[in-house]
Amino acid sequence: METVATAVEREPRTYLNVDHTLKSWLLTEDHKRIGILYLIVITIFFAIGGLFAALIRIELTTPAGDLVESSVYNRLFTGHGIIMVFFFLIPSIPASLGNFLIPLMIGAKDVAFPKLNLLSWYLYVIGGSMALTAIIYGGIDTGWTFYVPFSTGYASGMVMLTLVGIFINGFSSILTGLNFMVTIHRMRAPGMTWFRLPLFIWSLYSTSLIQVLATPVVAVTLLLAALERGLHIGIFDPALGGDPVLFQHLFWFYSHPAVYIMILPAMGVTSEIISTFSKKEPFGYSFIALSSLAIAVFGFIVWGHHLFVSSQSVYAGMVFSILSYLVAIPSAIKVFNWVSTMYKGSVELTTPMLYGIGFIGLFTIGGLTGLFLASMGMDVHLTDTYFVIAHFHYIMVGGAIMGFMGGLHFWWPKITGKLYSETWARLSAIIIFLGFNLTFFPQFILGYMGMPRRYHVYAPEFQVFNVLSSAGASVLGLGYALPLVYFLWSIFFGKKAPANPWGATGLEWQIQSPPLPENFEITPVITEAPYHYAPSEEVVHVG
Amino acid sequence: MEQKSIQFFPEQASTIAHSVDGLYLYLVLVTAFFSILIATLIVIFAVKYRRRADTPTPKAVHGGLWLEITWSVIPLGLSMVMFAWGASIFFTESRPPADSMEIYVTGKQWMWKIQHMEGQREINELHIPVNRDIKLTMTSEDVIHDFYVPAFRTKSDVLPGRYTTEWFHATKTGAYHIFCAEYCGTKHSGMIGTVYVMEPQQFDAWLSGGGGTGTLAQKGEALFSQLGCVTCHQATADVKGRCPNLHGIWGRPQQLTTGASVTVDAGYVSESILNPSAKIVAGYENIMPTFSGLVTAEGVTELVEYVKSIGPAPGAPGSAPAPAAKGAPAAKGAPAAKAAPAATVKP
Amino acid sequence: MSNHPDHIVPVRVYIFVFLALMVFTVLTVYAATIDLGRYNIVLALVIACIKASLVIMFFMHVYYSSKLTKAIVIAGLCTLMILFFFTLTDLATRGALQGTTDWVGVPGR
Amino acid sequence: MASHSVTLRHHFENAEQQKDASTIGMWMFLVTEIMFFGGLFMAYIAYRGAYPEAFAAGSEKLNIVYGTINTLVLICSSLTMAMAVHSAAVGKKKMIVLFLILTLILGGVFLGIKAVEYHDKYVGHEIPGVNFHPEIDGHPNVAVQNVSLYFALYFGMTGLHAMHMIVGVGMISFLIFKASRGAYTAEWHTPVELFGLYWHFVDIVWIFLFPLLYLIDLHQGR
Repeated sequence: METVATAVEREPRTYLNVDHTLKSWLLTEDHKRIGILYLIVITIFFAIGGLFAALIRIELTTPAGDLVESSVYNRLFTGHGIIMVFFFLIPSIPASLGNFLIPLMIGAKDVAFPKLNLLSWYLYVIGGSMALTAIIYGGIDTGWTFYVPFSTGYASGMVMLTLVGIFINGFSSILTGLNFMVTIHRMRAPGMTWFRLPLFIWSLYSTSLIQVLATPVVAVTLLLAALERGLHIGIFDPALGGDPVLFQHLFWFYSHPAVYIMILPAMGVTSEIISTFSKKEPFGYSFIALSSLAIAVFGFIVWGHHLFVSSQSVYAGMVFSILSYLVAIPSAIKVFNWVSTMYKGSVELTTPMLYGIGFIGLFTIGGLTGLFLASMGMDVHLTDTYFVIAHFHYIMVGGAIMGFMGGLHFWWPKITGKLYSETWARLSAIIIFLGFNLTFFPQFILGYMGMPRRYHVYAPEFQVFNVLSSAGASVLGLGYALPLVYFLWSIFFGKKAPANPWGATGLEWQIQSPPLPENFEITPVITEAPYHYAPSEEVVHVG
Repeated sequence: MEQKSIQFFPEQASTIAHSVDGLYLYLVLVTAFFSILIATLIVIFAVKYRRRADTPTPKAVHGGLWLEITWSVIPLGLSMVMFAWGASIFFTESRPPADSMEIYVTGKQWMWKIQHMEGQREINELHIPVNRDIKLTMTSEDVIHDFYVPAFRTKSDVLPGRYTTEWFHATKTGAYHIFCAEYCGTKHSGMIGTVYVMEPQQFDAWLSGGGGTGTLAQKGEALFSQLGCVTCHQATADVKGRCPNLHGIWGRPQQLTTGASVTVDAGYVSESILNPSAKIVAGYENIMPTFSGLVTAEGVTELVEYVKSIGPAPGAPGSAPAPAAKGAPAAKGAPAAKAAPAATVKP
Repeated sequence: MSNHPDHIVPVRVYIFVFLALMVFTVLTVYAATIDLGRYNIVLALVIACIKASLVIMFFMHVYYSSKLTKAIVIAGLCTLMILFFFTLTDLATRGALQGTTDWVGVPGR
Repeated sequence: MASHSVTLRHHFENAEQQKDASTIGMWMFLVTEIMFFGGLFMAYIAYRGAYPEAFAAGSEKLNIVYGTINTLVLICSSLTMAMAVHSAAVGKKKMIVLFLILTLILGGVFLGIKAVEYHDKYVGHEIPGVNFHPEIDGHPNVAVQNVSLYFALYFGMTGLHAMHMIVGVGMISFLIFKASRGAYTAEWHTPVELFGLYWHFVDIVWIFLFPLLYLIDLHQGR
């Protein structure tokens, strides 16, 4: 990694240059190195998932199925779904940025169980390679939701290998969540009370809560589906009296909280970025913190809005519909508080801030379109159409990936000790923002016109918007390619990063970048609230 | 569908289409309002409070409880309107009116098989009269499908092992898309069709024109004897055979050996055909063989219609000396005379 | 109870809890032989819950351990109840309005 | 508490923080296990509600004596495990090994009985998917398919439980090996304690499995 050997003595000891052997990387117990290992594998999976997305968009420029056959198209969108959901979005922020930053931000030397942390990475790699082998051997055509009885009786391809791969990957998520919760509970620096924690830690704590409580249910559900497909013991087989809707209940019991696993860390990153680049304490700190927890808790009682039309009873539908609106309130509180933080701040539009603002705008649209789908009468028309595709891409790409990119840019100097080039980064942020909107906004209109999702061949009147969407996808693809270039460039040729390039107040910015292997020479003692920009006596009290 | 200018809305061809579009408009307005509000605020603050060399460090702002409450209560209020409006639409959508015209739909991997009461069979096409409540009773032979007509704004999953219903009241004639909206395999995007909404006269002409070999109930009766059901279940009311008599049992509670009672409906009759040992009528043994594998989904619907059409026993209350099968749906325009010779139907 | 991390639980407590569990096991088997109709399952679950809480409280020292441990146990059980309760709101009332009932058997299979 | 003999990991401030962290970590792991079994219990509730007679018919084929003995065996193993943790806490190294061996034996007995039961099921053609045709004559209102649901759940739940037992037996042997070398002192016996939590959890799962699977409608007489 380092250039000239002689330079090593002059350089301070960091977690990067303390040891260069491959073994030191592959058997490391240092949370920072494990965070980087995750970052590398996550980027690979993001590239693969993005490739599938590109192929899908190319195919959908024409109503007829003329690029690939239907069976291949089904494998494309299944591959895109599985890779993006299970192997990119869920581990992206918690496992890479979370692993790297949680001990730094709470003043700890490492996470609570370092060996378990390394095991989680290996489980993630093993699960990922199993799913990848299934895809290389032709992929599967079940869709990322594995609905029964299709996935257990009629699907083709190595479905069981994929199911077991996701099952193993699920344990990586569970153990990471467990590790973070124990770390945050028991390893905070002296004086770091709960309400002195940075908001990023609050959002990761809520994420870990969901990871620990929800993931096991989908683990057992996918295991049952694999057993039913392999051994023909019909748990969900309607011919034996099994209930396919029970599978949907157990699947969505996890998969809805899973979307909060994806968005909560991005919210945490945005709280940090907005506060740093407005040079102001976040407005309503405790409201933002508690709404993270509220989202995590409410996230468990709303999954039924995925089943409105799947012969779920009307009464259950009503219960789930009204509760789905409750879960929207904390998100609204967060958005309003972020914007109020910028009020009377001193705003600096660096790249992370661009991603932060982009996140707020797109997440607002994504969240509000979710309210369409929570209303039962509207959902009957809109579910399983491109409206749903647009909604969750606004949340996941507009929200989670914007947050991930923002966090990556914000903490890049701390992780690598190098500065990336601001101009290129701002350019790619704007390209991503424009490309994203051009890709997914037309899909709202497609959805209301009734174009169903997962369609290889579609009616001719939908073509106009599909062409717009495919055009946007190419711009988005370019936008995502740029960071790869200038980040790699910055590792080798970037300027040396100071300890605190952005003037932020977090604990992680008080130490050298890249940090020491043991993070802090002496464990810091916390005496005042976080985000301490202005002297504490000049505080304005609003009614 | 002729190629019109760019559409943003599917046609409004059913009664609930207007209210669904109204709710859509309300939701779009709320979304547009808040998105624009947030976007403009961000741009204003980003420009107005941009960091200049001389700006002092901004002071921290605490408190603001009332502000937080207002921007929690207002979104909650708006949401409850969305919930109530959506729930009311869903409520009307999930309760088919009693007198609606019944049509059976069977989803099979990558085609829609439709059976009219008058015996017409269609693949991937559905002819219905305009301004009439139509109720679809749907089931699937393999995986989960979803019968979705964007122009009517209705969709409902079609599950194997269960009947699900969907109803609509077409208000505009024309041809509209049918899509399968639940991923069901390779030709999922090919499992499409067309709904032809026709004037009542046209519909009747079409109905009688089709080479119908008797109503669904009559086909059911033919199948009833062909499969040998008639040997046990005598159509005549008086003989108490080894099997429960099917006279007039439709809609009435049936006492089971476990003491529980179940009302005779499409689900119970289908289950008794495909899986007889699941529910045994009180006073009878579990001797009926299973017919699953021997009868297709259309056959099951025909038998269900036949059981529905067997009138109560002549002496039994409520029975009328019906010349034609009592339960045969007298679709308004269906010429009753066309029924098959009375002999086979006389109870 | 004190938050002393390593509270030594006296042996007699273990013996007492052990005997209680034995008695409850015999009780639940015996209770199953009496016909209480629908309440058989309720009684069986009540006894099982008592036995489980005995094991949790005394064998697993939760009675003596920190509030955080108790909170974790409660959080787990509440999530489980959420799963059961909300799934049953659907399963118990399915088809109540549309009048469609489940049936066993798929034609042609 | 003298911490010189405790192997303190570098990132912990003191031994108490390390022990507290590992106890909480273990409890969170047990919560994930609760949810893991919870998915199966949900399927059980759903299907027992839908097909009560089929579950009664299926449950009739199980051997109550084996089930009861297994429950008593597991409760005894819970006691011996608790005593092992107790003797570790008071520093009686010999007793730790004794009680762990007792727990191992009881675990083995449980798995042995389970193996016998599974064999009986195999002989009685009660394993779904493997030419499944159990004799359920006494019950009129029962479809064979629904009984296969019962047995699918039976094998799912008890199979998963048995796997947890096998993992437990494996870990006990490791603990016995370490304890016999005197690794666990009064100051540091966290592995024994954490394994105790795991073992008691597995016992609790069986406490619920036994009545739910074996004791359905016993009153109709076998």
